[in-house]
Amino acid sequence: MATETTQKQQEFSYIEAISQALDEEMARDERVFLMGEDIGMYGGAFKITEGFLQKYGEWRVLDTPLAESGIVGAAIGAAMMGLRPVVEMQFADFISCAFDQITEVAAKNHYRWGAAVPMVIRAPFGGGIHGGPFHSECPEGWFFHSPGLKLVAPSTPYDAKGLLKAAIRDPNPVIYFEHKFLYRRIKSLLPQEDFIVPIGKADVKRVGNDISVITYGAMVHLALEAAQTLTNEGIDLEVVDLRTLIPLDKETIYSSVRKTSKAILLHEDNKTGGIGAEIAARLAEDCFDCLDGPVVRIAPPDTPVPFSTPLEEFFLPKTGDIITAARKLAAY
Amino acid sequence: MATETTQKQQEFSYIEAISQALDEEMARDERVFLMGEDIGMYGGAFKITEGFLQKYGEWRVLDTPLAESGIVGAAIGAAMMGLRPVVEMQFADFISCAFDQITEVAAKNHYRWGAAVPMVIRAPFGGGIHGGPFHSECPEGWFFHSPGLKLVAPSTPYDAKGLLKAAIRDPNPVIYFEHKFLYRRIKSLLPQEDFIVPIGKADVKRVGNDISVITYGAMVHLALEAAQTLTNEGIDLEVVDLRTLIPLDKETIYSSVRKTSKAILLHEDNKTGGIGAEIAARLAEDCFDCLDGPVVRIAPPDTPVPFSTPLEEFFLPKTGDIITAARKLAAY
Amino acid sequence: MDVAVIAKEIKRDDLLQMYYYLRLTRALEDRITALYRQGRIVGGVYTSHGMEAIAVGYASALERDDVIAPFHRDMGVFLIRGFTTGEILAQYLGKRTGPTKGKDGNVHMGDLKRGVFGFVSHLADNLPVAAGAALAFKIRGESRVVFAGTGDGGSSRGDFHEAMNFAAVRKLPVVFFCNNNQYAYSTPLHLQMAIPNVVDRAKAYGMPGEIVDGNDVAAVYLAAKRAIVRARAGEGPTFLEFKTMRMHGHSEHDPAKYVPRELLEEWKKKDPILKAEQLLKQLSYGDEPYFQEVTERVKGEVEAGLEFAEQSPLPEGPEVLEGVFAESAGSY
Amino acid sequence: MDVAVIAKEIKRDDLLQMYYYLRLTRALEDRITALYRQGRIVGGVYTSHGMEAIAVGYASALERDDVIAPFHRDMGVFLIRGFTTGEILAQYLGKRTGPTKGKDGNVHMGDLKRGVFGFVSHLADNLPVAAGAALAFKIRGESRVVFAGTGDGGSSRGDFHEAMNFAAVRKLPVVFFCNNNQYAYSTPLHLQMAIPNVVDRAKAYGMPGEIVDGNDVAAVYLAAKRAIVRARAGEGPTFLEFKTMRMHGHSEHDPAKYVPRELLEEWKKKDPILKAEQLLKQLSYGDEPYFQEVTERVKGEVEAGLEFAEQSPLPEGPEVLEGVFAESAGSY
Ligand SMILES: Cc1ncc(C[n+]2csc(CCOP(=O)(O)OP(=O)(O)O)c2C)c(N)n1
Ligand SMILES: Cc1ncc(C[n+]2csc(CCOP(=O)(O)OP(=O)(O)O)c2C)c(N)n1
Ligand SMILES: [Mg+2]
Ligand SMILES: [Mg+2]
Repeated sequence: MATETTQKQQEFSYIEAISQALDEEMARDERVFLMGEDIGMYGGAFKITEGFLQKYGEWRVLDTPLAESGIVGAAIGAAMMGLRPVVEMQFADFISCAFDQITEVAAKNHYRWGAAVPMVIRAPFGGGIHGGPFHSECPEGWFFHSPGLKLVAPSTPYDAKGLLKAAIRDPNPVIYFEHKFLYRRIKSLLPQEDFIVPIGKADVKRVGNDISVITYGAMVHLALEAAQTLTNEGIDLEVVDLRTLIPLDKETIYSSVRKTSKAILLHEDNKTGGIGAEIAARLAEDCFDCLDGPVVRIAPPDTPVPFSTPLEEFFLPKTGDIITAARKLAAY
Repeated sequence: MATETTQKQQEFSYIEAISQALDEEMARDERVFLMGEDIGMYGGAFKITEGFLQKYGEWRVLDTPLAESGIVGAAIGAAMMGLRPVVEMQFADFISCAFDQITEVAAKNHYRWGAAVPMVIRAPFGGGIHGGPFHSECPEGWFFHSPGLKLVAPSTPYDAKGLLKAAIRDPNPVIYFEHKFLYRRIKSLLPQEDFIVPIGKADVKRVGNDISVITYGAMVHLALEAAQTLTNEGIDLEVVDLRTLIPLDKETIYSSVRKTSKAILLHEDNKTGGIGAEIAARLAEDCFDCLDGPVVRIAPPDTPVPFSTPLEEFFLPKTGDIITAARKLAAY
Repeated sequence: MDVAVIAKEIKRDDLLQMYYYLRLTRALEDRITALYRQGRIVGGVYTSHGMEAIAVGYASALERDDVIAPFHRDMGVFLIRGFTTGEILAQYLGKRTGPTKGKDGNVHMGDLKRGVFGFVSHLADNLPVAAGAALAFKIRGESRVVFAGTGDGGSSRGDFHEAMNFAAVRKLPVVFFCNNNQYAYSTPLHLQMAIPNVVDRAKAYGMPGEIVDGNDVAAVYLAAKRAIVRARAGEGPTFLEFKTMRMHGHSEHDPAKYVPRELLEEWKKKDPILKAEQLLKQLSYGDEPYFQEVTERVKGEVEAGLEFAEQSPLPEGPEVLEGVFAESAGSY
Repeated sequence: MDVAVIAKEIKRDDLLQMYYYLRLTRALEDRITALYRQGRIVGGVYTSHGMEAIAVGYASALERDDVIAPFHRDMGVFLIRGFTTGEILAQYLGKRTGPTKGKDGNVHMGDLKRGVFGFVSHLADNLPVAAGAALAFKIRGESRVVFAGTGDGGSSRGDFHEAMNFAAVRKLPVVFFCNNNQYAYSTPLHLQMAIPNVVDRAKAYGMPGEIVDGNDVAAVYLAAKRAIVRARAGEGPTFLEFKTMRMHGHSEHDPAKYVPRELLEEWKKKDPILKAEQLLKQLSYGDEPYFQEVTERVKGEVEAGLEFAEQSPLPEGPEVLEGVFAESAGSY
């Protein structure tokens, strides 16, 4: 009974991991501060910063006007002067309003005139919550194309905490894609001591020999589920969790595919122009000889995220899709 | 002498082709009108609409305030009511300011609630003109990811004219990427009668047997140059000009690669997240068996477009890059 | 409002009809809230509870061929424009018979035939779009008007600025309004702006502005009429600030503990339905039995609508793929 | 301006130094223009010809640890902040010794150590960034101030609105200015805004505003001082409209035929250097021989700078790849 309690105390949800990372980084480094809509008094639309205003005061937890471009721009300015802003998008979808500041100012300042922009944008993304076309987007594909940005997308509480800390400590602009669907759905033990998950390192979430499923975010859990089912059929999936989308961890990806010779690229982002395309291209370029079959992409169709339940279910990748694709590929 | 004059009269530059398309469509259809910065009195930064204000009046050629988001938004509204707006970005780079309107409103309105948005955004893009990081961008990669948009990028006066007409007549939002470097550098004969180049159709600009170079925009001419040089070595390039980036003409691409078994994807857009990635992925997926070698991408490195001449020269793909890659691939 | 003025300026039938729509809005939204609490609604619910007079007032002041870009608390608009309670409830249940066929949810309904633009979550995005619709009317020489709204929160966004400015420069026939309900989600006015009234923003555009009691349907109607007359006369846009109070949480999941109880008490006394009944009594247009009768009638309409909605089919998965691109575009 | 006031409020040495910087700016930019006409400049050239008093006046009013986000006609800022004529000309020649090492061109120079933000072409983008720098000062309790500019054209952009509003809400120590030079490229004021003065926009934010003779360096200096004192005292932002006239084309390739000759004639009489000389004479701080001496002196500095720039190396191709990401971030 006593040990159970102790263990329970160390088990945290994905959303708690994010709160902890923010709290610990703010306590550790007084340059870290937060900006966003409704993050102060209200504690954020998802309650990630509940209690932060009371703890850190209104100049480190800023409730802002409804103006994403202005907020991100202000974060850039504060970052250049030496602070470490963390901006919350209420939903990742609204990042489109700040697109210009992110791609033209934040991404290019260091390259153009040597000004580092150490800031983080937290973007709660992804579907499965009946959010419809404006509250379910996976906008990461918009940002592959802007050199100077780093993009991360954790799938577990451990990675969520470690990557957010790493992002806050990074001297570059980092977009942190946190998957809303995972917030309260997964839990895991977190170390008590300070730790980071380095940006740019993928993680093999399941070792396997037959097919590499390369994925990130909520889809990691689908891949693990599919792997479970497929063991009975003797198909052994390796699940590579990218964790960082830019810069890509080519080594981990290539060494997995060199071993398995087969790759499934799985994401919740629209198929065309998703990170799956980039990885397929790199495999076809750098790892062509190690491929023993087509590179299969599993991703939603090229449509906005629909609202109604049967539509969203059809839209989102399913465990069954992975199983079917893996069977076909195994037989190739 | 007489025939020469007649011929000369029918030869037009890329930029003239664009002007003609606008002029003819405005004359043909009174719903067509133009909006943009300095397009009226001044005739546009590149003088594409010189004389249009006098000809069509200030309500069909609108000099707007400096506000890309507002202008694109207004075009969306006018388009929904039944007009056919054509918006000029002064440089494609500034389209980042209108990103939200394009991706969230224009792209999604028809899917969400059935409202067609028949509009065109003209985006003068690309480098080679010493424009630096803010006047040389290839932003097409930002838009692959927004279902509901069509993207076209002509490489010749013929395609420039025909695609712009097709874009204006299309019931959907179309981003028309016109390459600034080509404006006054290439000429060709144009038919006197009305014609369009259909959206969604690639064009084989040179038939060849050994390697497919799949490209668009200014790079088409580089590929043709390289092909010329390589004939002497017995390497026969096929040059596929995509013309339309979304929706992709898979048939033409696949049938070329089925023939040659080898593909080079060439673009001026940054390598990561460029359309080359998407095509490589589709080849690896749908055409895996027909590939006899790695899919090679030739594209600038993942940096902003640098300003100084030696830097920009290093940055941009060169004929030599294609030749080197083709030799290697031919020997594979 | 002076009762004598109202008696003179507004027809009896019009007032009675507005009362009916106030009641219908209230009944419909209360029903939706109840369904939400029962877990029967797909997605979130944002209501106009306590603010019904705004949409009912301005939509009643418009002619049938005028166009509306409603804000997200403008349920009355849909009812007045002929969206049936059945259609609307079908939308909230994600049914195929809703105006978006399940593609989008809740108040994101639109229909060009009925002159209502689908709401875009990204606040203020539809303001430039509204200006563009007005531009179409101006270009075509039609005497139609556009009515477009934002909240106090949305007025902080750049698109608000760009839309207002463009409309003023071109003297477009558009009326902009702001429902100033004291909060943007949890954010009070003083954290959003350093001005006492949102209407102060009109001066920055050379646009006349007016403060209106947003809980008084007659006042809203008459102010809207004045602005509409002005717009129709070619004198350009007007900005109306409707003072009101959000009486529920931001959405129905939000208990809104951040709103002082006293403020709610105070505003409860100014309930728009109460106010309308007082007015009707003063004018002897209506009495308690009449109010009772209307209340019963609308209840019936809501229940009939619910029956329709519940019996309606859900969309089927593959419908996801329909409608990304338009096949044709109409004129409206 | 009243000479007695100036004598009292501005030190003799400060005025003489401002005169020197006016002359240096003029000489430097005239040289750049001449080089441009000889085809020796890489890229376009935008000058402050006839508007030099703005940058010289406000930059002289700031303390060394204040920060500037200059507009694109603020050459004086760089000179006052210690950018040598050699560095600046190296920038214009695309040399490695320019502040951006050839990565960016012309006036797009910046250096955090010298408290100058690199200009972003996308007009108004640096306004939220400036607000953010001021936020950093406020958070850290420093008494530093930010000065940030736009043109009449840039004031139409949404980022202008979001920056001004945010700065006002949080009473940030930032001074915003607009160089109202009557045109945005070819677009006259009446097509940009429906207000007589850009300063009318300040009221929308609850921000004090002032109209200043932008060609009178003493007036600019004193107005800037007042706003700076206010900002330093924690009273929040001010908006300054500097009335002036663009005396050259938008950039040096633009003959600006759209500007009425008479307007230019009229403003020529108000040339800021002429005005400054009149003032210095009235105050008996300077006479013709002195002016001649300064003119000669700055000419020498420009020529020395040109020699440095011409002897400087161009960057080498592979330097393209450097600097996309920062290795560390400093505090400024
Ligand atoms: C651009 C954008 N950012 C954030 C949001 C999330 N959001 C939805 S409603 C809302 C508050 C809106 O306040 P207001 O404009 O005052 O309208 P109200 O709900 O009070 O009527 C917020 C922050 C959004 N919809 N759009
Ligand atoms: C967002 C954006 N759109 C378009 C341009 C192209 N452009 C460069 S300067 C300019 C006019 C600027 O006018 P103004 O702000 O008045 O400044 P001025 O040049 O007159 O000093 C334009 C349209 C730009 N730089 N940024
Ligand atoms: Mg509100
Ligand atoms: Mg100007």
